[in-house]
Amino acid sequence: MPRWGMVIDLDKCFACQSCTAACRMENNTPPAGPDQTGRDRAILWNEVLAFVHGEYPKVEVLLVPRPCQQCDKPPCTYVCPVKATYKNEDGIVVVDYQRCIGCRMCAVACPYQVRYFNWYAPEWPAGMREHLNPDPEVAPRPKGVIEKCTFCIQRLRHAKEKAAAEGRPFNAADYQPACVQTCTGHARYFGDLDDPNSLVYQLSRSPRAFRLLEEMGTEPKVYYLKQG
Amino acid sequence: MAHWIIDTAGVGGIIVGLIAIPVLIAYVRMVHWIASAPKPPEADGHPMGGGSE
Amino acid sequence: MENVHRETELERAVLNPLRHTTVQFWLVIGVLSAVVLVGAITLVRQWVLGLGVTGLSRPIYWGIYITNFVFFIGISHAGTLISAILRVTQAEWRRPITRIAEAITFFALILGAIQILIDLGRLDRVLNVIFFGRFQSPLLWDVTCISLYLLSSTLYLYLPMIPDLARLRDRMKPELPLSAVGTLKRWNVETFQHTWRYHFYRILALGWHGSAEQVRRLERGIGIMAILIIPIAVSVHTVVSWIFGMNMQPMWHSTILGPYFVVGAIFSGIATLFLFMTLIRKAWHLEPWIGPKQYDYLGILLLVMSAFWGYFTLAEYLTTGYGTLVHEQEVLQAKLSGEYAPWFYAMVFLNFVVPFAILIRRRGRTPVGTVIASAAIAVGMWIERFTIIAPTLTRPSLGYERAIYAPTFTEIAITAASLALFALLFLLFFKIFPAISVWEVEEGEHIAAVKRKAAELLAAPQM
Amino acid sequence: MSHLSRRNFIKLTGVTAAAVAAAAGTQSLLDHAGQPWAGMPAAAASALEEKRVRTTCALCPSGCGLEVRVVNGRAVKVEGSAIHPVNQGVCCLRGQASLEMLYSPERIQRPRVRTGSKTDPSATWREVSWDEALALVAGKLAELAADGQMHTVAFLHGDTRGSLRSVINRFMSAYGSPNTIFLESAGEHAVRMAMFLSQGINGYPVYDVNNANYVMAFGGNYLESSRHVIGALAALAFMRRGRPRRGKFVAVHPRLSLTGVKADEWVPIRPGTYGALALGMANVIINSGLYDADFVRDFTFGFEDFTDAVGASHMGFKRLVLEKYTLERVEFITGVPTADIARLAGEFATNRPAIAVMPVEPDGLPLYDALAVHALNALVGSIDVAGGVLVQRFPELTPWPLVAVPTVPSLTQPRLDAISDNPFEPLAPELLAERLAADTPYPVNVLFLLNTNPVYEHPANGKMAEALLKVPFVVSFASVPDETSAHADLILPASTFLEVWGDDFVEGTGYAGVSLRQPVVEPVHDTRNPGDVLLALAAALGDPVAQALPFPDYKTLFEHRLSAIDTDWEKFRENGVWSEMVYFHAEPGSRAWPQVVGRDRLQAPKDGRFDFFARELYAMVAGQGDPAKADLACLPHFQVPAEAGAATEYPYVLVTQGLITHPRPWPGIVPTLQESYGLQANMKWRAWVEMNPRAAKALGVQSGDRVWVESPQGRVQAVVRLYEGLWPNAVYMPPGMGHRTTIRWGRGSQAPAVIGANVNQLLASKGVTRVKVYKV
Repeated sequence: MPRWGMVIDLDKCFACQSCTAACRMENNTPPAGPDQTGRDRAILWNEVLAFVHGEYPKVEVLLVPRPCQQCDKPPCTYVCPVKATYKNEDGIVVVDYQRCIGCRMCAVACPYQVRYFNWYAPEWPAGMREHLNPDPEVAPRPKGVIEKCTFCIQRLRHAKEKAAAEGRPFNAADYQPACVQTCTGHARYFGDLDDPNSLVYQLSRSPRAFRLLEEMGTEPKVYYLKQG
Repeated sequence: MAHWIIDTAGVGGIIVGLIAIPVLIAYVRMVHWIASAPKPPEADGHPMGGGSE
Repeated sequence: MENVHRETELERAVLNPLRHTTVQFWLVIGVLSAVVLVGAITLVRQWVLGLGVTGLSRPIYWGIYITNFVFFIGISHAGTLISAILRVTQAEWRRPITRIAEAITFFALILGAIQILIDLGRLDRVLNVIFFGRFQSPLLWDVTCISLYLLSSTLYLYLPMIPDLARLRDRMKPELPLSAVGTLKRWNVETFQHTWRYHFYRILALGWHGSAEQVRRLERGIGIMAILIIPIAVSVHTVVSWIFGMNMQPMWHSTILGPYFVVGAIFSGIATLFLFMTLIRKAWHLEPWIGPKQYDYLGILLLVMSAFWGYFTLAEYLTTGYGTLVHEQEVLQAKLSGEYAPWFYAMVFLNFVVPFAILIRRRGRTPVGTVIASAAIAVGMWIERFTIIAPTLTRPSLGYERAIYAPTFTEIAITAASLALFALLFLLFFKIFPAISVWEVEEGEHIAAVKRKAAELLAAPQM
Repeated sequence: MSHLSRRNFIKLTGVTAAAVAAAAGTQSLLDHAGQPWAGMPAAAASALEEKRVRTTCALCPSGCGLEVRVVNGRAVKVEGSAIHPVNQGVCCLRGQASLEMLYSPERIQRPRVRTGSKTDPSATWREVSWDEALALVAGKLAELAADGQMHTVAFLHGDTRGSLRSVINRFMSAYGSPNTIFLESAGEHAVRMAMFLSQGINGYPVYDVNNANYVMAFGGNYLESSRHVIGALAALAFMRRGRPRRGKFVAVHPRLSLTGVKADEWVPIRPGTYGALALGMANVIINSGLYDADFVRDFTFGFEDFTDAVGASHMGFKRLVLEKYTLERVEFITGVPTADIARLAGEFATNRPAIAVMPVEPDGLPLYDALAVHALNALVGSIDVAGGVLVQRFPELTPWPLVAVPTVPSLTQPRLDAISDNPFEPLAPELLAERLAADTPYPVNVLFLLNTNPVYEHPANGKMAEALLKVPFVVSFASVPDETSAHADLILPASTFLEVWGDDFVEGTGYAGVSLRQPVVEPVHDTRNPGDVLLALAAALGDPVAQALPFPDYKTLFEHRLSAIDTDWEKFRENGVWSEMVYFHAEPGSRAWPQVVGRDRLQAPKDGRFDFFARELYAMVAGQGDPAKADLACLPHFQVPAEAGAATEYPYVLVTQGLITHPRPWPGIVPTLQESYGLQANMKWRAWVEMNPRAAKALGVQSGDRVWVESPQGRVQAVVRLYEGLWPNAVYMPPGMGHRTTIRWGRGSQAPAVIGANVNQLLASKGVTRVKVYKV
């Protein structure tokens, strides 16, 4: 069973936010519009965060794309009272949108703020539903439930089906989330963190590698490589 | 096993039940026990057992 | 020996409100109901549209609904402490106020539970908590403890009421023996031909006949409950705190949180008790029984709890402030000098400065003084809950999102409605049930009388 | 007693139960009413027939290959085409969000004719059939042709892809009008002209970042909105991590834009002084003899002083630079410390191959800035070498059918835009507006507008709108209602690039290639490809226009044009691209060399020499006025740019720079792009004005304040964001905002509304724009 993980090389990431858009188009997160965005309620599973430090002219800006960190020890799943969010058999933290009671405890528990709540029922301006991804895994979420990045599990299913259809064993390389595929700087790597021959395995052990809030011991499966 | 219990949906509900129902029964029985105290002939329903009508 | 039981002063005072209803009373009820209605409407709107109608957002996922939850659960500790602890310690002066305290517990718990339901995004799925409950989640601990506490405090409210219910049953017996009627007339006791009330009380009284054995069993039962309910109450507020404490969030993930919440709970509980017992005392004219003694002793208790609270607060903030943990500091600064500073200092002022200023002197421990102090504390403790929740959520560890939380009308209306409903239920309850545990007070008087006699007898020979 | 306990129990749970019941009721009702996925394709997730179609993006000049996932006839996901040389499988957020354009509720769904008055802002329209619409246009054109007024028909267009531009030109000249006007961005025009004047190549430069060791980008948009941005991103990533030696990337800009953030070094510089910095670096490089002496000696012109054929002596680049651009003076001009200038120059000259990227922001003197920067490339011999500046090659296509166009007098009429006066100056939209409004040189009767929104991009104090009102018949190819089409008389709505056939040239790779645009889905609305429309008009107009464009539709047209390329059509259609895949560098002096230096020269000799001294320019200015001035005019130099507004009244310099979240050709609202618009400022769905905290402090404004930003051109409102990464005397505003929308975007937002503010209302058409900022 592969341990799916991601490595994001900040030296090759140019903060173009293609991942952000690709994620939205792949996972049917609704456009929030000016008002709700202004209230910090936009749902973008894969935002790019900007941290600005320093004073002119010595200014440091750190730009970090932030998907769900897919922790090995996910605090969010520990606190869920109904097991609506859990690590599935592929080790990916997912949400059962039909079971979630909307208590938002997982969102409070997540140190990375990557769990998004449906404050209202999602809306698309007339006609825009047409481009929604028909995969059942990403059917628009009802109001009042939590949703989050799933490493595009629908793509994992497609990859497995494809492999089966072609009568060959499923291979880790067959599967990559939308953000990885679209990354303009080829800065994202995805694969099996347990396979010593995989690129992610090697990169995650690079001296440049770090993880967000590592001290919290949540064991994220998303690694970052320092810039420069 | 322990981990299976804490991490398996539904078990929690069962445990809640395991706690709530016996307690409820216990309480009801206590009430019953009090109510079914033997009534000596002279006591006629006056609260402190004193007085009479 | 009279063959009819004369109605004592106490009985009349306690039972009158159950007989007569003043216009002011209905007025109050009307106002409260109006507030509740408005809240109910906004709540329905919230269910229809979604939680978007609140001021919540990412990352401040919890707001004043949760604050109210903690607050109500907190004041529910009034009953436990006063009647249970004082009963266990056999403090005689407790007798007139135990019933009020227990009633507060009961209704505060119900309101607390409702707050959680209001806060859920999918109320329609709340039963999933039973079907799919995971015991690893602190939320489930709360479900368990609170339901247990609700059961116990209900019984604990009910048991001591049985004899009084029996008494009411007898008072409201539709037809008294003819022989009695005359005597009653003579003693101009109003006879109440309240058939439904009679049956209501008859059923609740469980055919109480007050035999010595039955009284013994009752006292036994009450004794058991009094002891049992104390650990339950402590557990309840501890797990409430653990909803926060079990998250690795700055200034939540701290061992002090459990005891801190319990102390705060008892603290706010006594304050609430003061408010409501003074209310009932005034409205029901119970001054003779609820008097200076209660105010004095209870006032001291309140003072002590205020001191406790102050000590815990100091411990918590000093420990955090002394460290240099980045995320903790962020939150601490938000409270000490950030946008939450006004709240923080108001909290300290209301929970610590005001009570001490008033209650430290005996002259302060009067109905007026204690009510002022208690009102301050009630507000202050609500603010305390709020300043525990909001600053942490607006400053998550990752240090990117910075939310501004401003409750919307919906939240405020529902909060107001909750408080109104609380008062409403409380008042209506005491329209149906006696506000003072008559038999316990009488029992107290008997004991006092006996003591007096004993004293006289001991004193006699020396003369 | 048992019933009693029940009673108790009910009492406890009653409240809860009631609440739950109530809620459960309402909820289940609602879920069925407003079920979010009601009627979405996923409803029948089982029976999905799915295909993937390769096409070419048209949202920026990169022209990436796309692979679109189409399910049940709906385009549901855009991905980069792995086999396309430009983007190699990646896709930027604009491409990703293009589906929101395809299915945008803002789109104009069928041709419409204005019924209300042109001045009336709340325009009223009558929808008409294509036949009616085309007949209307053809009628007008034929009418004008009848009495020789063809020159009074003008065609205004912005960026076009593939053969479309030639189609437009052929259409117009065959019809007999000289007025085909390309509204090119001033910055890109300057770069193109710099390439032409110095290197003799009339085209945009291609930077071979992949193999460069040092890349110095003048201007803040290289990684966001430069011409070949997608290629640039991948190349930079490769330069850093894809090869043994990590190259260095430096960004020079007044603002710490994404480019600056992601660069290894950010060099803050006074707005509009790029040229001076480049010349200062040249000074160091020459002084310290670090330049490529052989290349400069053998393959450049005008480095040293020289005497021309008639014996007049001229100043050379070297003397100019050494005399005029000493470090001290350059520091004084640019604000870049001398130490930094010297260091940067040293690094640049010693880490070859090095590239100096020409700025495309039109602040300062774009042409001379670009010339000065490109001179650096020549100094280090980075012309057409691996890791240097390459020349884009284009495939040989089947020539257009020859037609004998009768030389009608209308063709020789003076052009509206008067660019013939000085071809090296960018077209001045302001001037164009004035001339249109003033009927100079003659009144215009019909005006076509394609891929351009001049009223928005060059409002010129409303002059542009006036000009359009003056023209009796304005035909717009707009896809969504925009500021310009609001003044049109007839709108022939263009389909999005996802619905049409089209061709495109592979650009930014250096080597030649064509890539295919094909319908991914059936047209969502009753819209057409402007190419097809022009062909239909040509047919309707009859000869000679019909002869010039003898094709039934645009698909056959480019099939004919591409027939010269040796690729099998089916394969081409499947791959969506054909390219030579390899770039052949020209050895200096080799037979191929003239292809990369001097190829397109007109006046100047095609001697394969890179002009420090622009002979092309000299040929024009020679003999006019003071020879010293003439020399200077032909050399890269710096002069204080014209400033709109006095520094006393307007203390701040306005800088703007394209964002990657801004799809230039699409004036409509794209929600996903709006939601990721301002990254560092964290501003979404609204315009903001960035200020350095010091400036803000002096003004007493704070982050979040609403302020007026006012220039001599006009004023707009925006929200203040404090940003340390900004030249203290500059303010920054983003482009692409300020469009009006009639759609309610998301809950709680109202319509119609203007989203953000249009920075173009402030920008002067030339030089540096100064603004003042004050609270609302």
